Amino acid sequence: MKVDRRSFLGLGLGAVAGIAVSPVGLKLTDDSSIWTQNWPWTPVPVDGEVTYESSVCSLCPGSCGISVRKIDDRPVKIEGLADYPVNDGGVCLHGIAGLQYLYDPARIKSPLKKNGDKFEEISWDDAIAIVADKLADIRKKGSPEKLACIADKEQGSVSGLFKRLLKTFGSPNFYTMPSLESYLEVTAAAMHGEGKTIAFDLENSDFILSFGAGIIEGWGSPVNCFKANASRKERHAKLYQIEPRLSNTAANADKWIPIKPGTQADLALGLCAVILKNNLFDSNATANFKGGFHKLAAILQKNYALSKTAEITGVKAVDIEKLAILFAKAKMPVAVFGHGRGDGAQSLKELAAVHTLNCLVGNINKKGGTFVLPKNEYLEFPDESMDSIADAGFAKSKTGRYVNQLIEKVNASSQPAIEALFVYNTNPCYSLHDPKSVKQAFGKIPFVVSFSSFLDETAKEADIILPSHTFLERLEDVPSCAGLAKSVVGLTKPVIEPVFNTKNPGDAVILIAKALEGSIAQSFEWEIYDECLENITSGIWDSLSEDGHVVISDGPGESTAVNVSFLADNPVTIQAQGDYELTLIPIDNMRLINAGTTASPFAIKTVSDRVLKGSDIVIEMNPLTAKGLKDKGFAILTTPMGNARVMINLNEGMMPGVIGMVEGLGHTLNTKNMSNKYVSNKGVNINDLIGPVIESGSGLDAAFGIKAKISKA
Amino acid sequence: MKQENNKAHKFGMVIDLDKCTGCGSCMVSCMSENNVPFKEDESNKKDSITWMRVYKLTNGKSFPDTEIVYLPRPCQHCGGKGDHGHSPCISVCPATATDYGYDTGIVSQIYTRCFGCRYCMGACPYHARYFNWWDPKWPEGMEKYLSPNVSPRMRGVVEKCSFCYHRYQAARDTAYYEGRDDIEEHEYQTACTTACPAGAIVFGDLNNPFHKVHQIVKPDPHPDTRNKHVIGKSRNPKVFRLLERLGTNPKIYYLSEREWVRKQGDNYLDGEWDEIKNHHGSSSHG
Amino acid sequence: MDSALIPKGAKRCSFPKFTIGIAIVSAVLLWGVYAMFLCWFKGLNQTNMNDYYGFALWIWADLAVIAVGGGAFFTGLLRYILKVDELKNIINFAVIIGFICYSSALLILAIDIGQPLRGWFIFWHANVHSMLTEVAFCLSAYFAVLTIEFIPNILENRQVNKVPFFHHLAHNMHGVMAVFAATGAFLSFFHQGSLGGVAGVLFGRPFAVREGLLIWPWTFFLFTWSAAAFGPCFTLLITKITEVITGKKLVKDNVVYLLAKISGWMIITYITAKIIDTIYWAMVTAPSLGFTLSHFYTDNSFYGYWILVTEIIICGVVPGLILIMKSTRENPTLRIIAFVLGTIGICLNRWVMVLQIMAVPVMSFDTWALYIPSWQEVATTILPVAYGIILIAIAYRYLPVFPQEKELNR
Amino acid sequence: MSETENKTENGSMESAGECTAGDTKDDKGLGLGVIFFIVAFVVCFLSGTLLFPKLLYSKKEQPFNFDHALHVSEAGDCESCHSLREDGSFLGIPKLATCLDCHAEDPMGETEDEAVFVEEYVSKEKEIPWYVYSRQPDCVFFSHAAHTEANGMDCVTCHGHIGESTSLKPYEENKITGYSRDIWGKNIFGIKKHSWDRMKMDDCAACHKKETGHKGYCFQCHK
Repeated sequence: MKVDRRSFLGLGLGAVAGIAVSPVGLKLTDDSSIWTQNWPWTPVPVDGEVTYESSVCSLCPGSCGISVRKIDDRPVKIEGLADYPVNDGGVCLHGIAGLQYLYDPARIKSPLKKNGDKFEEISWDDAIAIVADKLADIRKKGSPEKLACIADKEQGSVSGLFKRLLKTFGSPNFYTMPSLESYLEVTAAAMHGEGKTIAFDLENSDFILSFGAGIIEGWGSPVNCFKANASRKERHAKLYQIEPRLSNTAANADKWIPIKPGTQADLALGLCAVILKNNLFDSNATANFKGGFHKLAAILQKNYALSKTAEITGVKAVDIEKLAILFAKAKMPVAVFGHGRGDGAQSLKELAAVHTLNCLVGNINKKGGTFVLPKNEYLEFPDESMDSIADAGFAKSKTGRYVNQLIEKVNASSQPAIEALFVYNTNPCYSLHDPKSVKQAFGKIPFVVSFSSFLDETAKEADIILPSHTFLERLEDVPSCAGLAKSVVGLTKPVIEPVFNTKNPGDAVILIAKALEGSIAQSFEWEIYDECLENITSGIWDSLSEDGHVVISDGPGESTAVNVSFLADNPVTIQAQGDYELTLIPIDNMRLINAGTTASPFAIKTVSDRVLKGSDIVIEMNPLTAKGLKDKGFAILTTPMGNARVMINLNEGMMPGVIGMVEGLGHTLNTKNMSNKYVSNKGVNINDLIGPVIESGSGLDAAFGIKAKISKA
Repeated sequence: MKQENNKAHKFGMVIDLDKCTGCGSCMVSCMSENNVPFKEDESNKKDSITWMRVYKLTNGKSFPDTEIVYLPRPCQHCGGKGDHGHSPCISVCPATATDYGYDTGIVSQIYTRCFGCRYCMGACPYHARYFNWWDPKWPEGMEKYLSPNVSPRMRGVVEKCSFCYHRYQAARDTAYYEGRDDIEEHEYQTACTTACPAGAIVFGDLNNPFHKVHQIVKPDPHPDTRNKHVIGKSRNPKVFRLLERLGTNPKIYYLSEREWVRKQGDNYLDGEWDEIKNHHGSSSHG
Repeated sequence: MDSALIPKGAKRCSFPKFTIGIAIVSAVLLWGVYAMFLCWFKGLNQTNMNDYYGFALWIWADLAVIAVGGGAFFTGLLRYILKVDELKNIINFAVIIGFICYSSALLILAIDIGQPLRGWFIFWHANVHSMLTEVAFCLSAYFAVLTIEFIPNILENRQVNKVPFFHHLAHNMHGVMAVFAATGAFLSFFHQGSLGGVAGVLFGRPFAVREGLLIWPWTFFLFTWSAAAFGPCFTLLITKITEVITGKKLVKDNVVYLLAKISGWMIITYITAKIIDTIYWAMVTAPSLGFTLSHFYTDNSFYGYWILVTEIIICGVVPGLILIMKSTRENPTLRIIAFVLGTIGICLNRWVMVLQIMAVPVMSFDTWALYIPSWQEVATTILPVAYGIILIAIAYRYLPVFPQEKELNR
Repeated sequence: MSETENKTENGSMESAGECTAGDTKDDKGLGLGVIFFIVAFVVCFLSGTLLFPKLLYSKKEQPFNFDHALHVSEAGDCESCHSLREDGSFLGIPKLATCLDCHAEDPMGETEDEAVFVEEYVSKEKEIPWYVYSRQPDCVFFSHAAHTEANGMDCVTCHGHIGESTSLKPYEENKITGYSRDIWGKNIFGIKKHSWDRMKMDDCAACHKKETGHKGYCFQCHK
């Protein structure tokens, strides 16, 4: 057979035609497109039965009820829990993004021990043993008071267990980080007596006069405040917002009253002066005043005359007068204090001055006003057994009044003022002013134990990390704080098996106590934390475990005395540190968290590019202040504490002379081995640029801002 | 099949801008509900996928008369000119990867059909459509929170708000199971609506007079006397739609007491606003 | 082997010289190919496009090459249907340029889509309402026509033509070319038009939207007309460049004058229509939607009124006038200036109709968006240019592209 | 490549001259060409039709055999195991817990499959990794309730007579797409005789078109 060109042509054409008529082409074309529709690297979530579990979010003091939607037993979505007394179905973005914390790349996956500048994984048994040995040593040396603990809050069983451990160990050095609740208690203590707290009935008030309280910026219990604010329209209630910046609250308010930073106390006192002068106060209420009401009145008339107040605050005299009258004549007025989220630095002068307004118009313990309530105490711990070391140590006075003083003392003394420190659920190395000095103090404390879930700024300073379950993995009582008109205790329940080798912090404390033996171990007789919780909440456990929450008190209490002695001593107003021309103040942004926790990747994603651009933080200033600096240009911001490269956002909503920088950025949740690059190394931590300013008399860090200058980068 | 003969729904939304606090819950709820991915840097908002985006509007006045307002913008689910279902995006998609559900009024987007030509994005004046420039990636383990109700997207396709259609499907499944013909108002609510802590978003069937959204919007079923392409103009003087004059006929309505806010909903020639601002969907022939 | 392939009697540069030239251009081509593979394997994150600029450099390049490739269909139409016989002397080259332009356009589209393996959905799941569907169908069909039109020229290669089958095939194909030219003209009318329609139907984009006739917005007709007008300009420009590079006269002046004249009149009629369209849009269409002309041309650093003036007057009216007047048309310098301006003008028009549309904010609180292409986009956009140069070089070297070459270079 | 070289490679120098010459030779060449054409066509067509599916699909055995017929006779009907949940969603392949409603820790019956079931899954509390013949891509939302509850369709229309089978056929997985062969259908040309022979979108659309007059909107079946 002769094979020629045509044969080849035939062969080729035949092959092509054969393949073309066969299903190969059609099938491969179809299948290759189906392949792109199901790329193996694109995850396919597993389907299954849908179930819901209710729990309580404890990311912030707001304590909202949540409903966790699970599919095939995997939590897939967090939503607000309908009919929950705090949030009634609403929920904030951080709570919704809660599942991202569960799988956060910066989560600590097992107990860690610091070795040089690295952490290495150890077992729980070893970790507890190391901690117990160290503590036993301290006790042996006879200075048990040198064990300190910094927790996020006073309330709740886990804080209770820490306190109990310290007490039976022999240390009074239990500290909490500043929070709205702590300020409410400080204010209540100064004006109504110890053991009390203050709540605001925003849902019912018809005139809310907010002294910079970011009612929709995360102040108090955020979702509760959102709801109260949203209901204003229907109730025809007014909101007047006093602060230097057109915040979201100011924008949403009926009126924004711009004021020079740090002069809210003066305006409040000026308003008091007008009310007194015009006899607009409630004389029944003032009958309860003690501690020098007349002295105070005299000071007000002398120091806070209209024109003088106007000069100090930058608010026009007529406006002050009008405002005072409007406030005093409202049916259910309430003056709200705790500027920003109320968890940053505050001065007692401001807190007391604003609250005096409430007292003057007689809204204490009245609907739509403020409630003076007993502290939320629902836990019944059995009596501790104390040995002599414990008794002696616990009887000593605290090393410092507040965390700030503790840090100061540790840094000041050459011998270790504190031998061992527990840090639970808080991040002082990020959220206190001048974190550098906090880290320095941590460095001087020989043994730091962190109970953090994440490798945050403070955990990185620890010698041992005993990682906690996140709120989605553990059982815990969550008392609502933060100025809520009702006291609610919620129950956080595990909605998923622990993802990593972590523990409930309560269990960690019990294990440490047991390892310490003797009277300490005797005070912790529970096998596990869950048993302890049931035991110490026995009074409310049934309804707590069944309904997921208990409302402890609801509505106003009885009338109460008002002590104005702090103000009657004519305290000075705190001034911003430094002598630059401008004032730097923090901005609260609901989409960021400024307490210990870092915002989730989703939350960071929602942050505007006029707040964070790439890794650059954007500061706000009035165009009048800019002096040649351009919008979206770069500049160097300098304060007495340091400087930072910033991007400029020229914002007409900013008072001239004031610079605003957002709180909650500049986290560094990264080490060589693990990092959450979605939220880390973005922007600047404003606390690095502000130093503490201690208010005499109260001992509070009251630095509302700091003097600053800005120059072209 | 009987359920397909039911009277058509027209799902829509009214957002109270005076209640909106700009908190971002709607955005995160949406991302979490719909398996929206995230990446290391999301500060370039021009390539950041947020089906629901909250814009910040200002009145442009200087201190201290400045005012700001937040405007949440999901997909507007346009009905197109004359509300015939030819929304700007649907009519341009060459591969029928997006279509108009005439039974719901919802504009779909099918990721597996889309081949990524992005014509729909060019067509949408609201920038409600987003392209997957990257493959979605979750940190190790985090893919466990993904919901099977919404298919994760692959790179190279367009995605957008679906009015949480899977929730509609789920509600209908329950109704079928219980032998009901239709679903109740509360059974189908979008993730942004239920998440809004201020209760600023109201969602429901614009065609159903018993639904709250209908009662607030009071949509005019007749063409606007000034522009025959516009159907469903609100008869509530405080309610407006975005770019209504283009004839896109969105199903997202906005509510504000403030005139400057309403004015920013559309573009006007000099002096035109004063003439138009009191023109609302007429009730005379309604 | 090289010399055996060169058309009989034609002089070509030495093979090494040719190879070096091709190698240099190939390097650029490979750069583009590398960028193309980056885009295919890593995705479109390789570009600087974003959600505002979903259409950007590539789509512009696509529209531009198709517009300048319009010389092929229009010259074909004139040559085969309207029997303007002189144009047989440039038709081959016009077809080659068209072939390059259209194959490039298809290639760019294949890179531009996010899911290239699903590209066939445009045919299989076609949405008849979409202008892009019309584009895809007509573009592919016309590319097939161009290939058919190109084949006879390839078959005329000295060696290929020795095969009787190919010889006869080439001959017979020439005979039926009028049918294909007619088909091509018809298809071109639609896809050039639908490319214009792509912008004109965007009723959400007041900068783009136009009223029109039935389902076709005015841009539909303007695009077809402008491609027909400026396409020959580009053909003549490339012819001139080829003449300069080869150092030979390839097409007789009378042919050039004729095509230039036709192009000139087409430009003048087009630009008149374009001016009317612009005025109507600026005075009626846009204001009815609440927009003034200044909204589109101010408040930004790039898209000023200059772009409108440049497109319409400098690169539209001016080349049109040059080409319709005999004295200026027959002045070599002015003629080349007209070709260059015309080519810039049509490209600028396509730029405006793609990128400025994306840049203009529509919502009152939105902002202007500007965009700078990434190197990958630039490289893949230069790729077709390099490919075009190589194909023209090879075609010129081995195919009898210019029938008058021998006569002119005796 | 030049013409001469071409022929040299064809291995027939003698035919080189003949080939371009006379008509008769041409005919002969053409005849050979036709034969080659036919042979190549048949070979390619058959390999595309018969061999290609073998390459495209890989056979996978189920964890153990499952006797549908037996279970139907014992348990009642399909819905006994493949039921709808109370929210109207479809349970799909039941989990181990459902099996254990009837099965105990001890094997029921003597079969080897029962032994595997008990040893490998029941005692280890492991879910059985069934291959699902009808598994659709992730982008598909299919409402069983809409079909069975609201419109009274039976299982057979889509799933065929699997309920009458006593053994499970091998699962054939498409190596490119990862999906079961049953989606495209056993017939490589995609030709179907019964409504359950294929489960592609076109099949859904055709039925919808027939039953409702409209093939349906995208979101009806996509998520």
